[in-house]
Amino acid sequence: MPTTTLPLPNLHPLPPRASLDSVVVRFAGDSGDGIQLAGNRFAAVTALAGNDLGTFPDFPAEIRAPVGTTYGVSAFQINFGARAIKTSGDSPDVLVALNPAALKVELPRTKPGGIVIVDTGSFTERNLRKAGYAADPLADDSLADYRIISIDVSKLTLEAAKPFGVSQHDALRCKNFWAIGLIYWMFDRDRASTVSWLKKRFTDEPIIAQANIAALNAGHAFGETAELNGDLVGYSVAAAELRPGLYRTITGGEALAWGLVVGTHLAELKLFFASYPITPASPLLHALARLRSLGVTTFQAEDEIAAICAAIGASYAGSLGVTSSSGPGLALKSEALGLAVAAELPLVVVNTQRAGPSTGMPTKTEQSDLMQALFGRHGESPVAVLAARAPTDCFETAIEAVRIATKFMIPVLVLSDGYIANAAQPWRMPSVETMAPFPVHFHTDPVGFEPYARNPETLARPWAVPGTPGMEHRIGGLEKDSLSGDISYSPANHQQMTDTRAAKLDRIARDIPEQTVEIGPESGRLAVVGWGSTYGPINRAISSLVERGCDVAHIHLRHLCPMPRNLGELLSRYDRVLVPEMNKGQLVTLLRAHYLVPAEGLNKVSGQPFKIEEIETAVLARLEQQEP
Amino acid sequence: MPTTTLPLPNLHPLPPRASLDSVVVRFAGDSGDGIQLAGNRFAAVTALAGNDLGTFPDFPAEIRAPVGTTYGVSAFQINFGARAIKTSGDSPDVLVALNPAALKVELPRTKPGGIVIVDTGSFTERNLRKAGYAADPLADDSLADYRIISIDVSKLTLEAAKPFGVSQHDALRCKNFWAIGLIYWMFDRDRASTVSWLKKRFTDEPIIAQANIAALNAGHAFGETAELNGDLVGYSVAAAELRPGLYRTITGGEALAWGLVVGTHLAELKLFFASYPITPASPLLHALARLRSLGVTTFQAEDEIAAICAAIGASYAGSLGVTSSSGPGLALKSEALGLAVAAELPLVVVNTQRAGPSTGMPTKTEQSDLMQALFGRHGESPVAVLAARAPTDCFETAIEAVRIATKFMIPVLVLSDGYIANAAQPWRMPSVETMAPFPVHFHTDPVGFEPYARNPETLARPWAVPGTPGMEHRIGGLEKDSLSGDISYSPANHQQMTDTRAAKLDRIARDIPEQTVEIGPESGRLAVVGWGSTYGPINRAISSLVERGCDVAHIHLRHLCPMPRNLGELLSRYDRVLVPEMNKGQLVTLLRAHYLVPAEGLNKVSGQPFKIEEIETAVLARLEQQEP
Amino acid sequence: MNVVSPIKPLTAKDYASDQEVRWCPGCGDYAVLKAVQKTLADIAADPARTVFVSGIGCSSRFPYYMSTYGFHTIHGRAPAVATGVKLANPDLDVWIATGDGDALSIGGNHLLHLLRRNVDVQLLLFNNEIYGLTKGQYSPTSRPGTRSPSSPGGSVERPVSPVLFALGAGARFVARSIDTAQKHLVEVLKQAHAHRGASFVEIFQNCIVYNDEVFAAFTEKQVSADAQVHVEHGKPLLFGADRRKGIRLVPSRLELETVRIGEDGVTEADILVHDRTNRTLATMLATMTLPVALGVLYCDPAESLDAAMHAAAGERPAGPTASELDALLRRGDTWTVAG
Amino acid sequence: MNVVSPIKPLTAKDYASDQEVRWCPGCGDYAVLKAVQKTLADIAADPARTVFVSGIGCSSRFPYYMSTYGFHTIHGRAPAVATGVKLANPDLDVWIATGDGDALSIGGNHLLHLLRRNVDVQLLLFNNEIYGLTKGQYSPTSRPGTRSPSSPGGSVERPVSPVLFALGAGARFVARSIDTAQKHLVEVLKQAHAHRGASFVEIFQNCIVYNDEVFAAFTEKQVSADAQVHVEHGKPLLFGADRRKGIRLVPSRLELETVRIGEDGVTEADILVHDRTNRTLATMLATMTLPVALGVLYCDPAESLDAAMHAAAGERPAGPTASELDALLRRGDTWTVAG
Ligand SMILES: Cc1ncc(C[n+]2csc(CCOP(=O)(O)OP(=O)(O)O)c2C)c(N)n1
Ligand SMILES: Cc1ncc(C[n+]2csc(CCOP(=O)(O)OP(=O)(O)O)c2C)c(N)n1
Ligand code: SF4
Ligand code: SF4
Ligand SMILES: [Mg+2]
Ligand SMILES: [Mg+2]
Repeated sequence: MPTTTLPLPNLHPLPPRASLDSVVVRFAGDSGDGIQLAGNRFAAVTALAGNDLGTFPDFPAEIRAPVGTTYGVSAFQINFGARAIKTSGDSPDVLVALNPAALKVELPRTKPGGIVIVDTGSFTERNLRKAGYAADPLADDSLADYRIISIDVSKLTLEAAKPFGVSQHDALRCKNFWAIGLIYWMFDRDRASTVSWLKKRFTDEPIIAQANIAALNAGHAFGETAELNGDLVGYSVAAAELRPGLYRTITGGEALAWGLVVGTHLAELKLFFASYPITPASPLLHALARLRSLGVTTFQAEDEIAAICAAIGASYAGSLGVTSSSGPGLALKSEALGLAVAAELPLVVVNTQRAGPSTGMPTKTEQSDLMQALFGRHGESPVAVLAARAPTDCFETAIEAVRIATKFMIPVLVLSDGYIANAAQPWRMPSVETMAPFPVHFHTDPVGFEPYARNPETLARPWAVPGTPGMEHRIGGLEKDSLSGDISYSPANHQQMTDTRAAKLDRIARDIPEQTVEIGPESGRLAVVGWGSTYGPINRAISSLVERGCDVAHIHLRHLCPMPRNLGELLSRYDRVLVPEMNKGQLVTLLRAHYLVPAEGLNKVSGQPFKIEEIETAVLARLEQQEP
Repeated sequence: MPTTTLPLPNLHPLPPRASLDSVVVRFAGDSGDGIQLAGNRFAAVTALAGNDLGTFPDFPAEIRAPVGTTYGVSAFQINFGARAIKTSGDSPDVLVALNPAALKVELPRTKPGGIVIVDTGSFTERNLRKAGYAADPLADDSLADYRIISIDVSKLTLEAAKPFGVSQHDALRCKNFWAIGLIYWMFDRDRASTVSWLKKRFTDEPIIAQANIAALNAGHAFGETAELNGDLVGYSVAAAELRPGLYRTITGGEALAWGLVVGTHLAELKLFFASYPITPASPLLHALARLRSLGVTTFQAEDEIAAICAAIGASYAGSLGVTSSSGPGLALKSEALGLAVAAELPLVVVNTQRAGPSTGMPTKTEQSDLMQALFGRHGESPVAVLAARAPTDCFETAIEAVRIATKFMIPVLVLSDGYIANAAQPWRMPSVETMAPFPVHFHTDPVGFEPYARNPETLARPWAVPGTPGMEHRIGGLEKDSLSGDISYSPANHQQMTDTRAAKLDRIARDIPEQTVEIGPESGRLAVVGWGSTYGPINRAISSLVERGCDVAHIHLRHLCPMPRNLGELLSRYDRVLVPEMNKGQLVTLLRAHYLVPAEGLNKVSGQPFKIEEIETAVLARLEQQEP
Repeated sequence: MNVVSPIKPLTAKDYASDQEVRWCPGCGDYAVLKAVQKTLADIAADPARTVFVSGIGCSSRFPYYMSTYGFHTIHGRAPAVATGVKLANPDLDVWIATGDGDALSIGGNHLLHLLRRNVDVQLLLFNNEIYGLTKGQYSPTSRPGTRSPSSPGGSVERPVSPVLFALGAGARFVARSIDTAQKHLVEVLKQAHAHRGASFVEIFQNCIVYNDEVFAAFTEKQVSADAQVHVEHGKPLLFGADRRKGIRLVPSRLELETVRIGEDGVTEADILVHDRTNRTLATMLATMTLPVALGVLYCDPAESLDAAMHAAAGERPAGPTASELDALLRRGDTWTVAG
Repeated sequence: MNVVSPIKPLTAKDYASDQEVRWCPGCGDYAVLKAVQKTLADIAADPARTVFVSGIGCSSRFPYYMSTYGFHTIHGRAPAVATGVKLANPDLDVWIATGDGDALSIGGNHLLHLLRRNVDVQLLLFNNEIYGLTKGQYSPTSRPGTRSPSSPGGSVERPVSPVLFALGAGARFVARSIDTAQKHLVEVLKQAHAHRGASFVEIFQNCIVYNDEVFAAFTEKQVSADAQVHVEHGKPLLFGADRRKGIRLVPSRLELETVRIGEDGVTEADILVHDRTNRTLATMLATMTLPVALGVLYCDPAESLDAAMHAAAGERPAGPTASELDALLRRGDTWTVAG
């Protein structure tokens, strides 16, 4: 297995730089320290250097907690490497802690033996107390398990920035660039693009730009000097073998937004997006609000109910109505979603899951809304459900949702989560010009028009929009005659309509691809089945186990309802099925019910993504149990 | 098998009256014809005569549809007999149709060969047209399959009522009593109690009372005369063997109301009931609103969300908060229900199911909200779920809900449905004086008080209510520290709290009775598993099949979440499991997922209850398939 | 489906759908239906561009009876659905039919936001002061003491005034009429339709089954002349059979009072002239209980949300082109991985 | 848990919980917290009988910082939860802490019904004209043109006025104050507490992070004297550093205008005297943008819902007895089946 651990025992290696396959670096400091900004810059140069990467910002729940407190710690993690990167990394190999609170919060997750760079300048008594340290941890041996690099970053930054005449306050705010300067040196990154970025960002404040550049350079120079002294060691991480093409980094939130825009473009529809802000779903609203110039309409509704209702109204009027929220908001949309089912209008509902129940932990991730997505409505009220597995995958998932919604005249629920929404990945951009369109054809022929007559293949009813002469008709949430759409209380008609709404899912199942195996054998001792953002850790874990010769496969579902038509048969080919989920066992319940396979759950509900290691351990345990 | 078919071939039997085991009679007419009133009177005297019975009113969806239309038909069905009656009957043996629309709507469900009494006086051309008849059905042979008894009820009623000086309009409104007068004669019922009821009801209008009494007597006399002529035949239905005691008839709505009142009494709490009107849940609100003098507080909220929130607020303040709705309203309560789960407060939520999705068919019954009850919330948000099987069973189910909610500090969802809510059964009233109380003890001791410390047996947290000195504390929907209840974002704490909330269900499972078999063997070839209002038809069907020697058992669940702890083992003792449900297969999904039994669904989603015969047929088919 | 020939002008009847009307015989809703159909004929509305959106309630059955497009949505949410319809296609002429329960109980929030956002639709609130469809429970507009299945001892809640609520929410057009006052109602509906922005019309509607005659004190023929004042912009607020009664301002108490011309030295000059652009006056008129003020109490147009959004978006008839989208995806930091 | 000795009077500090306050440094919420703690001390509130209920938002974190009972519920629903609390136990003193988004966006309907029903609670609306907690999107009170993550081109919606909304909803106590105006705010809160029924208090609260200085035009020291008029019942509506400015009614236009005593023949007698029981005046004052009217704009008590329900239910301290329940079950037609 390729190791992600720095070769630490060798503290003073000689050039050439030790080469690493992949590294996890975590920047942490106070929310006011500009951690996210610095982290994103490091990610940008790392991408330019040709590494594959995954990043995850870890904001505090508080907007701006008092300086120096543990609940005000902001962190940014990046996993980059010379190989395919599927997650933002388990435990950091390198931690940069710009204050005591950051050290306090982040140290426990850092890999034992990892490098920890601390800004001693911030280790004042007051800050130590705020962080909840009884004594200065740098002064005792409580950090013996780590390779601590103590630097007075504050002082060195002040010195570097001073020449430009910035205030002490502004100078200190350059600390983040000093720190990444050092990390740039450590991983041999080029500063040029960051320098021009800083100039552009602070066009109106050139002094601030210069101070930051000076800090960046100073941090870098510090590394060079320390290396000469033998105090520090630099590494090199070779470029990954990525598919050739044009790349950018993208978060799940952006990818979803763009996927929706491209999807409606391919459907030749207008996009009407209605939403009410909620963590962690708001980035989608924000991204789409910026696209008004492309003809996207965004509507910030008074609540989630109004948002879905406005989206339904827009779909009724001939746009593609899309709405988005997180768990509590999805709960509120339940009733209206049933209306969309009854009205048989296309609709896309995005749910960016967070830790529940109730308000739960809004900034933490979870996969606990699958059951709600499938069953969170009264009556027999089937909708299609898709889940995105990674930030870049949000793009394709969104397009697939638009395609299904418009082809089958059905609401489609897309599940993302707080992790995916905020995490970033390099993305090889597709060319929209070359994507296959799936245009919607509104019904415009009055002859023989019946609002609930159906396309025999898809069971979709005709979409006849207000404004079209001769198509005037009435629809609603009461049960409708299976042809005319008039109100009907007939028992046989209700049975037929209920069966038809359910049968749409079967038609979708015929339309979607068969389930494939991500990695590993097509039959064997163990299948690990996942959905959503567990993709990264599961795939990394199974990849390395397969490399080690284990008889285990990874199957990952995008289509959760309907499920791919071959899934039952596929699962029956394995002796055992293990289903890791960040919930108490939701997909596993469905697999057992549908296919009567004795699938077993591997569940974690801590608000944190799975670690690769946790999955490896669980898989190995299953494989061992089966040995004769 | 005891037959419920009238011995029709023998049209002119001689006295003594032919004795029947059970009969289904259906009264039908225009909504203005007083069908429900008359039906209820017949039910009352039938109960007094010692029969067991089940009734079901079938209201039109329209408030008061134009006279004479098919959608304005109101019907009342009663099934009564000398044996235990479990349903309001499959197909009527006797239909009373007071106008052409009633004949049109009701004839198709009447048993072929059944008696159909029609009021020819209402068969005017206008009424025939309104009912959608091209020609008078009495004039051709389209009714040959039935024993039609044509009587000009209108004219005979007018004549009977005339002497009392009532207006023609008022006289005609006595038609319903003329009709039941005839039915009283047919089944040998005593008129005295109805006469005194009429006098009491119309104390202020003695003339109306007299006119109705005259009509009742006239109908009865008509029967006697016709019998002498050999034109009509009377039957006798012997008294059933009912457990000795004091009886009344009760609808599911009333039984639920009284169960909640008695339950809170046993818990020594005040009942705070908040609801928003919705069909078919409103009867509960209405019943409780009448009990203000008993200290019940009812609050008609502005919507379903406010209703559940007010109930939560009341529970927080130390009452038992109860809220009630039907499917669309339950959907709206989803988010707030999650708050009750997180706050760990007792709460009872009653859901009277109706046909969905969306507005669906509000006056028709269905069992399609089970999945919503279990999973209709974001996050991992477990609640207990119970279902009532029959009108009288609502009483006990409500008490059990109160018991679980208060003992385990958890929301409990009670499922009823439109059929149960409106259907009536004789009820042997318990004595509240002798019922075992389960008093709640509020926490009042400040020493060492922690809002989320737990009772080790039930995992309930202490209920410390505002107003209690020294217990001041804060709770909310954010994740809480497992002891102090303070906000906590700790991963380990969230895992622990999630596990604990789930574990409460396991503790409830230990607390509730083991599942028993209603009828049939404890192991064997086929178990038919039901929940809710399918109890009646399933039980009748399996009873008669068992009598006929079939190897089949009936298992009926009250506790749907958690399920009884022995259920998996019990089901594994049968070769096959069949699950009849008025939905597309919800319980069957759960049984398959929980126990990996190859349970099979028998599903009907037409807004109509199962017929006994449909279940018999399905069971026989399964039993035959298995023959070698 | 109704194919309507565009050649000869449509009559009120042409706006009726083929569905049988299913309200209780004698229900005030019939009269409102008639008035709306007449209004559409008078304004020569294009059925293809006309949409009726409703919630749930007796009154919300309205769309089924119109030969236009119609959407019978869910309880309380018609304003939200209608907002989506209008924003997606501002060319449509959108009407909302709703009841006092639908609009003011469960739907109060959406109504507030529809009015404040000033979405260009006409909202007809059928106020019968009761929940008709669910069999007669008291509603948020029911008077204190209303006996109903859910308030057998009489309700103890204070009712909301629909027009005061609308004014408080920032509505720019607020009017009031009566189901059976056909001429008046049609006139008010036409003005509502002419107003660009959210037009709020409260219609006193008699529920013959559950709340019969609740408005009789001012709608009955014998009393109507003295119990109603029909407001008209720029005209004095006169009423009474002989039109000698009038409304006067008492500045010292900031109150309105009813006076009689010729008595106590009152002349026509003392009578307030209706100014429909004055919100304070509208509020005072709305508060008056006898006589009841009917007509357009307030009308002071402001830019509607649909117009503002359209203006902000600029002219963009079609969606983005593929190349615009490719440019979007490629915005910001990008890098090339060579083959 | 806070055991409070009832012997010596509590100070403001005693109403602070042991939780670290987690608002942004400089947030106006700190000032409101301080004022509320001071108010409770001044009225000698019993922490055991005091309950703070809130929804979700920065402001809705309020209950955690009070040493009383507290319930941090869900977004927009605090009025509904509080109604349940108060009706279940009318002896409790119930306060609601809510934001402009919580109360007026998602929660508008519950606020309407809390006010119209006149439930005896105090509702403090922290109006910062922004959604703070979700990182700064515009809210229903944001001014047109507000640039925010969800309105990068400036919002195009017309805002709602909290106090006009409250008046339209039928509130019987409507007041306004400013986060940092400690003395004024405490005084207003005391009056709100003294009022039996729903007391609505809008507090202009500065969100230093997402909407800094949005109220500066009338809250800044340099301008406040001229930009604020502090209304007091029975006192003339005077303001300005020298208190020579005043508010006068223009009866012909039914409008208020600002005048200067001594100029244009204006005397003190021309200045309107505040009558807090006059809803029309309150509405006009609420509409005024400069100066901004602060203090108790309206107070005209009516029976509260809790009092009315209590009165209707009669005295019934305990629940029903078993024999009462047995009688209930046996009411109506019954029959005996003999053994
Ligand atoms: C979510 C939901 N809650 C409750 C209902 C039941 N319901 C239907 S209409 C109605 C009230 C109708 O009153 P109103 O709006 O005044 O209309 P009216 O029937 O009086 O015209 C209610 C409570 C429903 N259909 N959906
Ligand atoms: C059902 C639901 N929808 C959305 C949210 C997200 N949310 C939390 S607070 C808030 C708005 C807060 O604004 P405001 O009430 O003005 O409070 P402030 O933070 O400004 O004090 C929103 C949209 C939520 N928590 N729950
Ligand atoms: S119940 Fe009332 S409002 Fe409804 S249709 Fe009948 S009369 Fe009209
Ligand atoms: S975001 Fe604004 S309102 Fe929220 S705590 Fe910070 S300053 Fe206060
Ligand atoms: Mg109504
Ligand atoms: Mg705010």
